[in-house]
Amino acid sequence: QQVKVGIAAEPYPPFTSPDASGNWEGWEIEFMKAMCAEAKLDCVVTPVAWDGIIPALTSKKIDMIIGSMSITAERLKTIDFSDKYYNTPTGIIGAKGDDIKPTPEGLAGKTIGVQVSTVHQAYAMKHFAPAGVEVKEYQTQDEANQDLAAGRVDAVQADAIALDAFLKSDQGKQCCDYKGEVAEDVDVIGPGVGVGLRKGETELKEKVNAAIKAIRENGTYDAFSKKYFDFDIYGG
Amino acid sequence: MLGDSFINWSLLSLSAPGWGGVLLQGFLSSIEIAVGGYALGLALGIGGAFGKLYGGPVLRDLLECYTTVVRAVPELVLILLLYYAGTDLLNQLLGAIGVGAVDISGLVAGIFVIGVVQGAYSTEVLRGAIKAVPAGQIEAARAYGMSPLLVLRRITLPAMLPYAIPGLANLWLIATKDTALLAVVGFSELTLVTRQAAGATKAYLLFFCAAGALYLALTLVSNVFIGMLERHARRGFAEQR
Amino acid sequence: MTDETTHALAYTPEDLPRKESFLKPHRIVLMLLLAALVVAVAVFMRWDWLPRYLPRLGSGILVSLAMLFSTAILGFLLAVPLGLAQVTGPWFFKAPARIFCTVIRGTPLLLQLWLLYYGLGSLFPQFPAIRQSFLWPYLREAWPYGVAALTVSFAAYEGEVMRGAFAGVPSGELEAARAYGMGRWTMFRRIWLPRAIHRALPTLNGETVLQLKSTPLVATITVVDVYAVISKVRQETYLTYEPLLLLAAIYMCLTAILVVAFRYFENRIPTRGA
Amino acid sequence: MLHERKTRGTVFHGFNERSANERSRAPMTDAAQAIAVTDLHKRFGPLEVLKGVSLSARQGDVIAIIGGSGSGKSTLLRCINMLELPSAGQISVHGEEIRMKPDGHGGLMPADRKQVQRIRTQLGMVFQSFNLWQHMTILQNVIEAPVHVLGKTKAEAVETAEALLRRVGLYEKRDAYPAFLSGGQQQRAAIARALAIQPLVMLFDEPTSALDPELVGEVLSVIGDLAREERTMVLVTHEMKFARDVANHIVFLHNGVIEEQGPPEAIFGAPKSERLKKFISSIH
Amino acid sequence: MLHERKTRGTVFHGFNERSANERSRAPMTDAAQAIAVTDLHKRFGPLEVLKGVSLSARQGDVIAIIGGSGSGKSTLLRCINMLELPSAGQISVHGEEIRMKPDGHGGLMPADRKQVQRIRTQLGMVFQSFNLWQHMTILQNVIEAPVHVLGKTKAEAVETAEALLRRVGLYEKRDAYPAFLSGGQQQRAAIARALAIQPLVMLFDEPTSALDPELVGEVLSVIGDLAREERTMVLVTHEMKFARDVANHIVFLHNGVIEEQGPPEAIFGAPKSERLKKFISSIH
Ligand SMILES: Nc1ncnc2c1ncn2[C@@H]1O[C@H](COP(=O)(O)OP(=O)(O)OP(=O)(O)O)[C@@H](O)[C@H]1O
Ligand SMILES: Nc1ncnc2c1ncn2[C@@H]1O[C@H](COP(=O)(O)OP(=O)(O)OP(=O)(O)O)[C@@H](O)[C@H]1O
Ligand SMILES: [Mg+2]
Ligand SMILES: [Mg+2]
Repeated sequence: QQVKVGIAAEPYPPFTSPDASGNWEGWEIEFMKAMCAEAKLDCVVTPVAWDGIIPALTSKKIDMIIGSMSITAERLKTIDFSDKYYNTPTGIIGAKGDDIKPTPEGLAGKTIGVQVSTVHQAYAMKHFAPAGVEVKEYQTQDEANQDLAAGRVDAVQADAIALDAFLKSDQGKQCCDYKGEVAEDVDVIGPGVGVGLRKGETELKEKVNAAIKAIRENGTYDAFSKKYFDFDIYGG
Repeated sequence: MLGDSFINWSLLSLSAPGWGGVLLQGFLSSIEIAVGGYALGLALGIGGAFGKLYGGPVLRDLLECYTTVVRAVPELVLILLLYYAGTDLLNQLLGAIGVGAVDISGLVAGIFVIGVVQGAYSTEVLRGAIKAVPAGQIEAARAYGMSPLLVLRRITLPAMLPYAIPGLANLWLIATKDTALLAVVGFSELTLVTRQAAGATKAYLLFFCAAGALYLALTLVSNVFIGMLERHARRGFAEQR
Repeated sequence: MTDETTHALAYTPEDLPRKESFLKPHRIVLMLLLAALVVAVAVFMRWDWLPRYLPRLGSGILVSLAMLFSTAILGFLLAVPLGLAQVTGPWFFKAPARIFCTVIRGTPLLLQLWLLYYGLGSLFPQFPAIRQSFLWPYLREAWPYGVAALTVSFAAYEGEVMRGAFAGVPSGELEAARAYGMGRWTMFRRIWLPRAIHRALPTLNGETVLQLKSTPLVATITVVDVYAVISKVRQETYLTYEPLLLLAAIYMCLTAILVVAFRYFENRIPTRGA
Repeated sequence: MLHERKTRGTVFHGFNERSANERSRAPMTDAAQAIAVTDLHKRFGPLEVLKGVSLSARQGDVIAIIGGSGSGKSTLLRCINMLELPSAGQISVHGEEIRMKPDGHGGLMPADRKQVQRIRTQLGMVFQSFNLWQHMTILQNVIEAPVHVLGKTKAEAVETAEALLRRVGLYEKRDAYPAFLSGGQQQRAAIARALAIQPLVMLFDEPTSALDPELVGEVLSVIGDLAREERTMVLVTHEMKFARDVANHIVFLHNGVIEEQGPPEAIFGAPKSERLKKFISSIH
Repeated sequence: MLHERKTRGTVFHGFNERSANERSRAPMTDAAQAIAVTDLHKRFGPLEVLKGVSLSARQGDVIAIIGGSGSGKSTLLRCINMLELPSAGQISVHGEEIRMKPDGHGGLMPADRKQVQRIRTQLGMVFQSFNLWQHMTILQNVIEAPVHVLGKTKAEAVETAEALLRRVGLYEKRDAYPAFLSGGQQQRAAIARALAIQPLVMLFDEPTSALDPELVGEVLSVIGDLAREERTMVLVTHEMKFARDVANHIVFLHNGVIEEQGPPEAIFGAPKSERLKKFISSIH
């Protein structure tokens, strides 16, 4: 059975990014391979525009989403999720030397960049926007980072790991640093990242859940995670 | 930093770590879609033009709606609409006929989307060209006993070519450039891979300029062929314009 | 692009239906069917989100229109010298103008837009001089890049039109101007330029509608136009079809308004025989 | 005949009354009757352009139709080969009547398209504006109908075509495209094209009125030659002197009715109707 | 004069020899000399179109230039107001010589643009193809040069313009755009436009040859009126009868030289040169 796995068509290191020969690589790609091997699914990577990834799933252009998509109540209204396969904190970065705190008060009067249709956007809209923070939305995480480097936003809120990857790049090293984690809000940020699935496809969902469980247990998960992270990405 | 983003030509080399190969791959799929979409559009356009000129009133009105919508709504919106809704509808339609939902690949979807948009444009171009054929030429053909089909094949189609070619040539150039809009739906054509490459290497200027050069080269090469074609089609018309 | 192609790409005043033509029987049936379709869409699809987004949609439309008019006007102002340079300029004006038009018309607008915003825009902050200058607050925004890209694109396409218009002014009319003792500047100001614009007017309709059709691209560089608002609706509601249908309807209305306005102006400035 | 002129359906049997004509003519038989039009009516919407015209031409006749602008001359000619569909009336060519049926809007339409197409190959129409096919060379224009309508072989058609082109003095131009020819040359090519289908009757609709005055002569001389060969022809023309020279019968159309007709000497020498008198004086 | 015709540089002093003319004329003074062209040559590349033409017109003269196609009539007229730059020769208008200097390619160019512009305002040119400015109404066309070249006030210009338009019978059409007028109306508007600069001399280049035959009359009658008012005019025309009626001097140009000239009666009644005889017979 062939399964088209939708990933965001934009670089999102270290989870998914294209290499110079056009292949996709990253932690999530390895996760997908391991999971699909375990579940005996014939998975094909299908890049899709991030902002249209849920419509792509519902209109059957793809069969599942492995795109660092957090499980949220809002999304659950439209699609289904497997169990979580990783969970990381949400952080904020800003220009070096800028006095920015990851709190509504610390950001007041500033502009913050987030990727659209992410929990970070939802979080920023809920907590920061009312405090007088201008929230600027980007199609891709990369663009948000780019505009931070270009000085067009003051801060970027995103997954701490994705931000870390940016801060380690040449550009990130020069311009910006980590300003800290935002306060917890499980309602918005959710319990973690899961595989997005169409509603009603319980058979597939069970296969995926079983596979995630299996690779967690047989050590495959930890084996490929070590290549990327020196901490436990699965979270608590 | 400035120097890097400008001068690091090795980023363009054809094999990894250079991104040249990926760029060319994207360029190829752009051309594939442009060719496919253009051909589909031409087929739709020929049908549409004849439907609009000689069809029944209902067909004419439906075609009018088609061309009106396409010409009044931005390509970007149409592409989104067709990419999500259109292929979905197509699938359901095929399902209803009993063929069963087919697996629409990105390439096919891209061709379909560009083709439907181009179809409306070429309908208008061809309709204008057919109307530009002097009525007397067709009347003369009828007066010598040609059947309608023969008139079409021997007179109308070849006589309209000189009028249609400039418009059709422009449509081809537009088709090549419209493929860039597929980047917005995440289709890996030249513009999207350019952006991926730029995002991965941060060499934005270099890659965007490289892609621009590729598009421009395609346009210029096309122009050469168009010029040859036009001269050939206009051989009987040289003095008139 | 020739006039005919522009016409094939953009809905223009000639396409407006005539009033009496609606009354044919098959049209009434078709219109009833259409009405039924609209009702079905309204009833069976989800539109509960609409009221929440209305204010944002309104401002999005305004942004789109502002983009359209500012870039069309600026682009036209640029197009005049571009066209003129190509017709009469010395080679050091002619060649750059030609190259400019060819390059802009030969590459996708989306690419130009991204090149300006992400490419050029990311260079600016590296110069402290720019960062400190009064321009910086504008360069930080997205819309100047959108305006620049759309203006340049309009100028290139309309520049070709103006080139044709300048070249196509009958030489006899210019000769008449000379014959009555006009100097070069008077002739340009009083005869050549207005006559060329007069000739270019009919094409302007189509080009403007095409420009409207290009504006949603600015949404990809974070300008919040109507397209961006609808994208947001799609992302927040996870609806596939409804927002896009509404968007298409909005653009059709905008086009219709433009076209009707143009027809009004066309009737006031006769361009027959132009 | 004169009394008939006042009725709407003017009938003309040219051969019955013509006697003073230089050309001797066999008594009428159906086969000799090249064209017969009976009580032809043609309406364009509210405008009745032909109000019952009857006309017949025997083999060898050269009939010139004259009349003021808008009198319906072109319409009459175009009805004969069904480029305009008549509203009422009959048309026969070479004794064969074109079958027509009501079109449901108060007019007629051909009952059998194939018949119309066949009959059209017996009528060689030459248009005012030449209407040469611009995308074909002169030779291609001339062989087009013989090859694709009459089904001749290309070699055969080329042979005939070249003979015809030689005859109209255009052999050297056979490979040129029409746009590169003068108006007079184009019209001569159009005549060759019409002759190529070996028509029973040639129809000319003001063949010289789109030409510059200098070029009129060359075309008229070609038509004059055809007339002298006793080729059956119906021609609409404004060239009165020419009509007088080549036609053996003149038909004066006015307001959709045949006002007067007869041999050229009678029409130009001794016009009876006031309108014809006025028309003739206005022309000179 | 006849002997001079054979030399390349034909000289014409119309006023010296004309005596049989109906119009009485004052003896020549410089001020009365409206136009003087001396030994004018014009080459287009290898083609020498004017081979030394001399011509002068006194105030009140109406000179008609006739000749075959390509004989250089238009070129001569266009050289007079420097729309074509002569290759050699002198031109003076109202006694003032247009200063020219070599252009470095074997031809001449104006030494002083301003002088040329000023002199042009003394010459009212009417073109074959009207050349009305299509983006202006008729009235705007007429006031354009007075306001923007002569610097009159708009009110003043409008007043004169309306009088002129009334005179050519176009007052009602003053707010129409040229494209909506018939050819004859357009040409009359063009005449009004030329008159509006109150020129010393009117120049007409085949003012009626782009018109349909029906429209020629209305334009000729306007020009005829001007001639009867003794307005100085130089006109190129193919309308021989008209030339004969209105001109007091006829110049026959052939192959870039003045073959023959004289009062209309002499030229049309008793042509001397073979070529003129042939030309006149070909026209009638
Ligand atoms: N297709 C048409 N639709 C409507 N009216 C038409 C059509 N064709 C011709 N008419 C009208 O029919 C009348 C006769 O036209 P027709 O062309 O037969 O005149 P004609 O005698 O050939 O005149 P001319 O000498 O100007 O060619 C005219 O009033 C014309 O306007
Ligand atoms: N701009 C030009 N360049 C080259 N040759 C020209 C130009 N203008 C005119 N000629 C040539 O000069 C010759 C005379 O032209 P001109 O227009 O003066 O003739 P004309 O007497 O006015 O003829 P017509 O009666 O046809 O108007 C012609 O052979 C023409 O081809
Ligand atoms: Mg006619
Ligand atoms: Mg001339």
